[in-house]
Amino acid sequence: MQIEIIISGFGGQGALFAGQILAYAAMDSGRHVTWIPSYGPEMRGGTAHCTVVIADDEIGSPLVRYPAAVIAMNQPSLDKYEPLVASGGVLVVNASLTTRRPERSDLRRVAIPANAVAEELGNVRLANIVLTGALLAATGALPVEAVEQALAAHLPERHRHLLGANSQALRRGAALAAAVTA
Amino acid sequence: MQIEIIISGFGGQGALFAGQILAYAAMDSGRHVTWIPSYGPEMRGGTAHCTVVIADDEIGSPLVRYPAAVIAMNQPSLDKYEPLVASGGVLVVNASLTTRRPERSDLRRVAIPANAVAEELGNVRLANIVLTGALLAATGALPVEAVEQALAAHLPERHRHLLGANSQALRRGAALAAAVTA
Amino acid sequence: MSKGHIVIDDARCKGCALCVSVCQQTLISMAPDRLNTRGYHPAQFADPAGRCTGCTLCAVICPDACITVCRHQRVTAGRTMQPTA
Amino acid sequence: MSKGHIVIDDARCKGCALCVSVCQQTLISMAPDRLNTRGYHPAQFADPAGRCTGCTLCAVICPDACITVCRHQRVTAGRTMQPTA
Amino acid sequence: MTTMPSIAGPVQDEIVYARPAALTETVTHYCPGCTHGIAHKLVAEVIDELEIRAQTIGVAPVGCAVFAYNYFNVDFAEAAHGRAPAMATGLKRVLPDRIVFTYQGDGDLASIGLAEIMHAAGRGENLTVVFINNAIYGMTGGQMAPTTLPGQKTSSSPCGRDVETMGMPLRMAELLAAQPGAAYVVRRSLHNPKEINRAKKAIRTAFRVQQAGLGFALVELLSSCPTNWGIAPLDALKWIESHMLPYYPLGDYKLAEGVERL
Amino acid sequence: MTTMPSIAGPVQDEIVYARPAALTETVTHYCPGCTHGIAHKLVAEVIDELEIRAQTIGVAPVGCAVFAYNYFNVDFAEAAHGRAPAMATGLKRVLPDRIVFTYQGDGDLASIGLAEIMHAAGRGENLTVVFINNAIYGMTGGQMAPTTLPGQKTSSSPCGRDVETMGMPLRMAELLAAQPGAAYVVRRSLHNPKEINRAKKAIRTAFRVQQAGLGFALVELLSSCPTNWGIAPLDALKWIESHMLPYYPLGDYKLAEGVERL
Amino acid sequence: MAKKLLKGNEAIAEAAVRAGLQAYFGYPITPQTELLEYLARRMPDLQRTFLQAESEVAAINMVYGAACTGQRVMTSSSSPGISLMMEGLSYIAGSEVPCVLVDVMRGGPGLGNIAPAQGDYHQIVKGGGHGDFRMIVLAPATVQEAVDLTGLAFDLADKYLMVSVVLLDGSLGQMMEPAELPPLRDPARPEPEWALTGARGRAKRVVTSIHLVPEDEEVFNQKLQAKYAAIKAAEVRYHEYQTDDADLIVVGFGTAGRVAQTAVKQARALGLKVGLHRPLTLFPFPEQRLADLAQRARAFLVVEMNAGQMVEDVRLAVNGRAPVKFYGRMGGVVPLPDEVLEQIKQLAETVGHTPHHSPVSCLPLDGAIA
Amino acid sequence: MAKKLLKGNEAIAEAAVRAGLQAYFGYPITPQTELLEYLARRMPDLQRTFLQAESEVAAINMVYGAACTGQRVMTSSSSPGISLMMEGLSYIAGSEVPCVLVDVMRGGPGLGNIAPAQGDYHQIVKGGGHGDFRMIVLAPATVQEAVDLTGLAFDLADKYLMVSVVLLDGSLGQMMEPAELPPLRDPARPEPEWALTGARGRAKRVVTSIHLVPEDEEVFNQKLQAKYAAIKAAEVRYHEYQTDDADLIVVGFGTAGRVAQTAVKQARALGLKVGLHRPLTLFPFPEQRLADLAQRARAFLVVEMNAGQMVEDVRLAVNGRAPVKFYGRMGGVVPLPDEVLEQIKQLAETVGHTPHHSPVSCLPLDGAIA
Ligand SMILES: Cc1ncc(C[n+]2csc(CCOP(=O)(O)OP(=O)(O)O)c2C)c(N)n1
Ligand SMILES: Cc1ncc(C[n+]2csc(CCOP(=O)(O)OP(=O)(O)O)c2C)c(N)n1
Ligand code: SF4
Ligand code: SF4
Ligand code: SF4
Ligand code: SF4
Ligand code: SF4
Ligand code: SF4
Ligand SMILES: [Mg+2]
Ligand SMILES: [Mg+2]
Repeated sequence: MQIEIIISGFGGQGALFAGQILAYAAMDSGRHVTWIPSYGPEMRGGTAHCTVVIADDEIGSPLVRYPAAVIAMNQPSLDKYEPLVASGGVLVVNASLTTRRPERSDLRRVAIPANAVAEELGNVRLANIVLTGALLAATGALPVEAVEQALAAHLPERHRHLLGANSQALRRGAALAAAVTA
Repeated sequence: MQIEIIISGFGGQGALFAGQILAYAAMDSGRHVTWIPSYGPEMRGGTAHCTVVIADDEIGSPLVRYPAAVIAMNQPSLDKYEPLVASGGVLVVNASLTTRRPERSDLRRVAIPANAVAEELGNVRLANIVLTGALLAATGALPVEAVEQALAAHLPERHRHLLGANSQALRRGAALAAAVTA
Repeated sequence: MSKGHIVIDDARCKGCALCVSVCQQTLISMAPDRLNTRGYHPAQFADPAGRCTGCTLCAVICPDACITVCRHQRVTAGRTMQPTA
Repeated sequence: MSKGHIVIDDARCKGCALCVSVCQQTLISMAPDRLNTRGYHPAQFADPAGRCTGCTLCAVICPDACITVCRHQRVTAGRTMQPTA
Repeated sequence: MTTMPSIAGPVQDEIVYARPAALTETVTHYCPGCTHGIAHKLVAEVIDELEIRAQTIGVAPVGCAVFAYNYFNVDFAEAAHGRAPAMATGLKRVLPDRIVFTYQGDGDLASIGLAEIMHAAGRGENLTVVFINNAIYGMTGGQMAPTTLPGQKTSSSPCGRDVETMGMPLRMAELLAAQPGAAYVVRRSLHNPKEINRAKKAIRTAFRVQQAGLGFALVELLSSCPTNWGIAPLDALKWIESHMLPYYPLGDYKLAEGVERL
Repeated sequence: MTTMPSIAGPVQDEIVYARPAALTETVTHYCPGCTHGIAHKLVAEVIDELEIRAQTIGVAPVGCAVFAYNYFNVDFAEAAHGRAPAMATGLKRVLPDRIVFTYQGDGDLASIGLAEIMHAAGRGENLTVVFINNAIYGMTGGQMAPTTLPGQKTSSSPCGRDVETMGMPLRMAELLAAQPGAAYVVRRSLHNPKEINRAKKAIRTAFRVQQAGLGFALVELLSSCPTNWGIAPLDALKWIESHMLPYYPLGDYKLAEGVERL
Repeated sequence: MAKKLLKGNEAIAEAAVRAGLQAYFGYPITPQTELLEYLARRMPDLQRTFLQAESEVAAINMVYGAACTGQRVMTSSSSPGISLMMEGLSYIAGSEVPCVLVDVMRGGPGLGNIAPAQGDYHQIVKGGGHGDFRMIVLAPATVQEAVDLTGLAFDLADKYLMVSVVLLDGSLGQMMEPAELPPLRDPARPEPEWALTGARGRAKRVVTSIHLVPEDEEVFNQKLQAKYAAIKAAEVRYHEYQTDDADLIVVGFGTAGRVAQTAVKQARALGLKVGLHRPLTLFPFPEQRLADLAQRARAFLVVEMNAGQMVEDVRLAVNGRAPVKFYGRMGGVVPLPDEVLEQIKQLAETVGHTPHHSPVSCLPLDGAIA
Repeated sequence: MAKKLLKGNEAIAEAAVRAGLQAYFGYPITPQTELLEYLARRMPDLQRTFLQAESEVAAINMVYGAACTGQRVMTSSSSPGISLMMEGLSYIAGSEVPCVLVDVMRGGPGLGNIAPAQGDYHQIVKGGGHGDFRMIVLAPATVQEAVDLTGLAFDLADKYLMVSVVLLDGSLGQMMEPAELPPLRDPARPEPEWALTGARGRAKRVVTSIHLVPEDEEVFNQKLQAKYAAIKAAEVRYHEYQTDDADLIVVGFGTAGRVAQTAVKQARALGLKVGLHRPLTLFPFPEQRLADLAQRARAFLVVEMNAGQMVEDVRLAVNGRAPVKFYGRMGGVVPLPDEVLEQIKQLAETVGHTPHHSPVSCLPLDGAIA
């Protein structure tokens, strides 16, 4: 079993971190995993994305053209990645920062107003975690608990007090994914 | 027809210049010619030698292991090159600065007290030209006149007043070569 | 009776707020919720009381050369020019 | 009554004559026709009148560190040492 | 300052400050509030005012200003890291009647390119150098530069520059002023409008020195890097004033004969 | 000067000057009368006197002194052209309790290696540098160096150094003294015994500065190249005095705190 | 030891520390900088030497000096910075002192960009410096290999007294993957008999790359060549996947090889008899193994992130026994598995019709780039 | 024009002047220095630029700057100095401006010595700098060729907007031979449409080697590769001697090729059917011609003054069709005709017994060095 996930957003939205948390969770669950970021000058103020591959076996390419799942945290990401998601795959969209719904009908589409949800939870910067929760629910890539544990183990010291909020965000995302489909 | 000549001596004895004069003479006579010096740190105070190849045809290698003719201007040169002269070749030796006679009997050996002769001619620095004259007589590589003309054409400005002496040196060397054999 | 006014090239502004810091008349502020096309909260000029002196300090410090400064010509004595933009 | 003497390492000398130039007593000269093993006319020390002061100037300037300088010890008062070399 | 006519009409405004023509319309990639932008503007204004746009050739460094060639409306070459003075020397020697300037950061000029700038100054190359000292490597993400201040934290001096192992920062204006071929070497700052105006005058002089063929001219500009210093643009300007000025005194370090007359 | 017992016997001579033990027996490849030999001797004498032969590591340059490693009785590395200070930095940083010195010519130190020497001084590397300024490239046959005097003819400045195109010569002691990490920077000359003795004292101090961990120490030595200057050895010494001294004043250019006490 | 999620650049840095790295000298350049920054934090904690050099030229010469002491030393850079080290690397090779160099390659030529590439193969493997010298070149494709090969690089450098290079592209430097680190080795080690440490109680030693007499220099070069021959005989390493029964062999190193492996897997799923050969050592190149594979394989496909460099070594090894096709992406573009799969399919078709010994067109322009 | 007796280094300098050399930047190094010294005298007389740079790094970057003006510019050096130019050369290649580089090779690696050698083949021909770039490489063996190929180097540099290298060993630099110089060309030339000269009456121009977006950089690289392919198609040059009916082909460039020609002549005298192929262009390499020769030749012998570098290109061209033997001297030793003759004789014997397609052992250590 192998799943390829791309998480894409504006710099500062936490796309890279969300991917890392998935990678930690996968590793701690004994799976194979690769995490690879975009890097370079476009990062400064521009967009950032990462590709996470989770598999039961040794992973060949850490990059794919047609990922099985995508989190599009903003409009440019939606525009860029909607056409690329593998048929039958999952597209999680941040409805708060996109102006249209995803169009492809051969995908499982999940649109979540992640910024709004995160603000409800007290911190708009949790939007990435909300979306991650939704992805987990929609793909079954990893159990939510595994990611919760990864957060507990790998959240940077200065954000530890947000652990509870992170868990909540994850679960809210997962719950919404079950209900809300684009 | 091709002849390879090595001229070897202490730095300052004029080995390189003698070779160049032969090269000029050969060129001006319409022959093919190459002149190649030793270079490098050993030149400073050490020995210097050059190889001149004169031929009717295009010249391949400008270097040879077994030259047809050698001028040994000092003892180390005699020691180094005597074994290398091609069988039947010519070995011209500066008797003024060597302590033994050449030994190989399969060579035409010409020993000339070139320093003494040059001093007689008024300038010890003409020893190289005396030896060159001897080489010409012994090998027939080029007519003496050709070398005389080359001297006239290529002697550096500051030495032009020595042109007559140079001619004399050349002819004395040639004359001696006919008479004196080691 | 304003002596000058400025025009901010909104699309070019990166919201650094340096212009804000130098205007002695505090005529410039950062748009609190508006984002420009490059995703920044741009600077905005508001001079209802006509206090802009056209001193150019804001333009001098603007790293993105977004600010044009006009000084009003008193073509006729006693008559004040309006901003053209 | 010589106060010192020098020894020149002949094989090492390059005949530069710098030592000659600094000896106030003019005790050093260049061998006019002798060549050493490296092909130079070496410096030579001659002090028949015992004028060498052991001042070391010649040794100090010698670029090839060829010169050893001795000063004579007056072991007994009134008695003069001879050079050992 | 150039006076440009505004749109014609019954009422006329005088535009007293506008984007210089020697800048292209391209929006720069510089971070918000980065004083590289100010320096660019000043150079462009001087080029406009001296009317040398059509005879000027710029040389961009490797550093945040690597894309300077996109922003100036003049012919431009992009040099290897630190080698802008050598490249400019090549250009100027072949085209002595053109105006050649380099624009270099402190990593570029004071670290890897120290030999090239010192020799250009030594030979008295007729070049104008705009030197942006922001006490850090901006482009590569904030490593220590030779100009990083004692104790200043950077990504390659995480506990602050340790003068025991790295020595004190290099004062380039002072060093270069000591080169015989330097005709004009000054240090200015970009931390407030007054200093910016003084900086512009210096840049203008540095170009005029080249026009007059007096030799090597360099303007060091104390500059900010809000991104890698990790502080807001305005605080960054204050940091220049509070931290950089004391170690890097503003002033004229070399005014060769003839410069005063320009 | 070390006092060595002469051959035992009833009459005893005191050897007041002898070949230092830190020199090997190898005959150098230097030209007759070349002052490289004097500089070698002084360094060796200082090594003997400080008794640091067994803890010293030398770094040879590319230049006529390229074979210095054959002549000193200490561990030695041979650097790439101009990079001796970098190589020495690598050695010293790993072995801080050893004494590391470089020996460099003016082409090596002031031309191609300018960045490395300036940065070593800037960082205050604990190194001793013996800098042979003979105003020419000796080894490659007499080309112009950054230290070649105005009007001086060399094989690459056949009409004499033209200051219009090549600038004035670099004064390295002065330049390096301005580096914050420099603890001891002086200029001496080798043109007569008195100056040679002063040079030796300076070399000694430069090594002691390193022993005391005070920072970068450099002794510039005005030196001759009879071969490429095309004059006899003695005339070459006179040329140092008449031509080099006026442009390269002897003196102490930097004595950091603590140096006087050594 | 448990696995940790590690970034390639940092994994190499930590692996070097654990292998006994005593001194690091480097200069910042993307996409290598995290390696330097990691060591800026880590080395002082261990009282080891970290020094940001003024340039890559200085860095490699500092390494040269430090390597003369017999300690483990390293530098790292990316393509343009590596070019500046060529003289220094030639000197180090000519002096036979050991050190490790990490090249995290980016797009070129010139300043190019900072995206992942493999355009430095010739420079690193064939010798971008003057004279006949070689460096051991190790090419990891995973973070675990980056860790393991970094340790190996130090061991081989010490064993053969030469430069070992860890050669990777920017994407591996930036990538995170779980990997296991070896324990921290005690950096204290016996002093090699050539090390410069001060001639206390022994004869003085010299480290030099000079042999003025051509005949001496030739003898030295023969010694070097003998060493390289010994390395070719003993140190070849590679990774293979399904080559046993393969008709077609795909060859790629580093990231390109890893991407190719996915394509090979997909091709197998389509029933094609394809295998992957991924060299771990680029010098010594697995030429014998490729020659052996060429006994049975009907064609080779070489995938690189450059215009075709390693493909020459594959062709030299195959020596005309089978066609060798090239597929390359350049300028920082990473090939994706589907492109490689397409190439495999095409080649599988062509080979049916291609007579032996006529090499398939090799220029990347000849339609090889999708 | 009459022939003059010219020294290789000076002949190249004068040929460059006559080809319109407008600016020279260089740094002294043996055995190239006479070239610089000649231009130090000659250029100022013509009011052209001669500048002794502070280093080879500066020299190549000065060349880079001057080349941006569209004028003819040149630098020269020898092996260690060339290594220092690798970054600059990569930038120039990445910017597509023309210039000429002369490398008068000496023994290496490291400081090595100053004797003639050919150890920089890989560095110059395969790209010692980072990224996928090539330089045109011309290899004279006679002073006349040095003159002619220097002129050609400028023409090709201008035609293809790239670096042209004149590659020779120290002995040719020092050698004198009669040669005819071309007339002095008027250096004034129309301004190329990319040249930086000040944007008077036209849009501004930029010379840069940056393509930040990988896809753009790839397009640029494809353009470079297309250019290189065009050069391979149009600019191959070589010299041959008695290859028409040859069973054995000896291949060598520069001095080694010239020495080999004498050996070939001697071998013919012994009745051996031997021919010489001497490439004049190393890039583009005469690969098609060698492939053609391989149709009939029974074996190849490659002679170089290195450990075996060009031999790889010969093997790639021959592609297994015939055995390719290598004979090399290293470290500044120049092979003499008798050694080469000995190799020819041995090979002639072996080939009788060697089955096709099994390459003769190639390591210089395997008895290849007499
Ligand atoms: C040879 C080489 N080394 C290193 C780099 C990486 N690099 C790019 S910019 C830079 C430093 C930039 O700092 P600075 O010159 O201070 O300019 P700033 O960005 O601060 O304006 C470095 C090290 C490079 N491109 N080339
Ligand atoms: C990279 C490189 N460039 C050039 C050279 C050639 N070279 C050898 S020594 C030297 C200059 C020596 O002059 P200097 O440093 O003044 O020493 P001196 O011989 O005068 O003592 C040069 C240019 C070289 N070996 N390596
Ligand atoms: S011109 Fe002066 S007064 Fe007007 S907005 Fe700008 S800073 Fe304020
Ligand atoms: S200074 Fe310029 S860029 Fe900054 S906020 Fe003001 S207008 Fe915008
Ligand atoms: S020691 Fe003094 S007096 Fe004696 S020879 Fe030497 S210089 Fe002359
Ligand atoms: S100074 Fe030394 S080398 Fe020179 S002549 Fe005197 S003893 Fe000989
Ligand atoms: S990184 Fe620093 S120097 Fe570079 S653009 Fe941003 S603020 Fe300016
Ligand atoms: S060339 Fe000059 S510096 Fe070199 S050894 Fe000879 S005299 Fe001394
Ligand atoms: Mg900076
Ligand atoms: Mg010198």
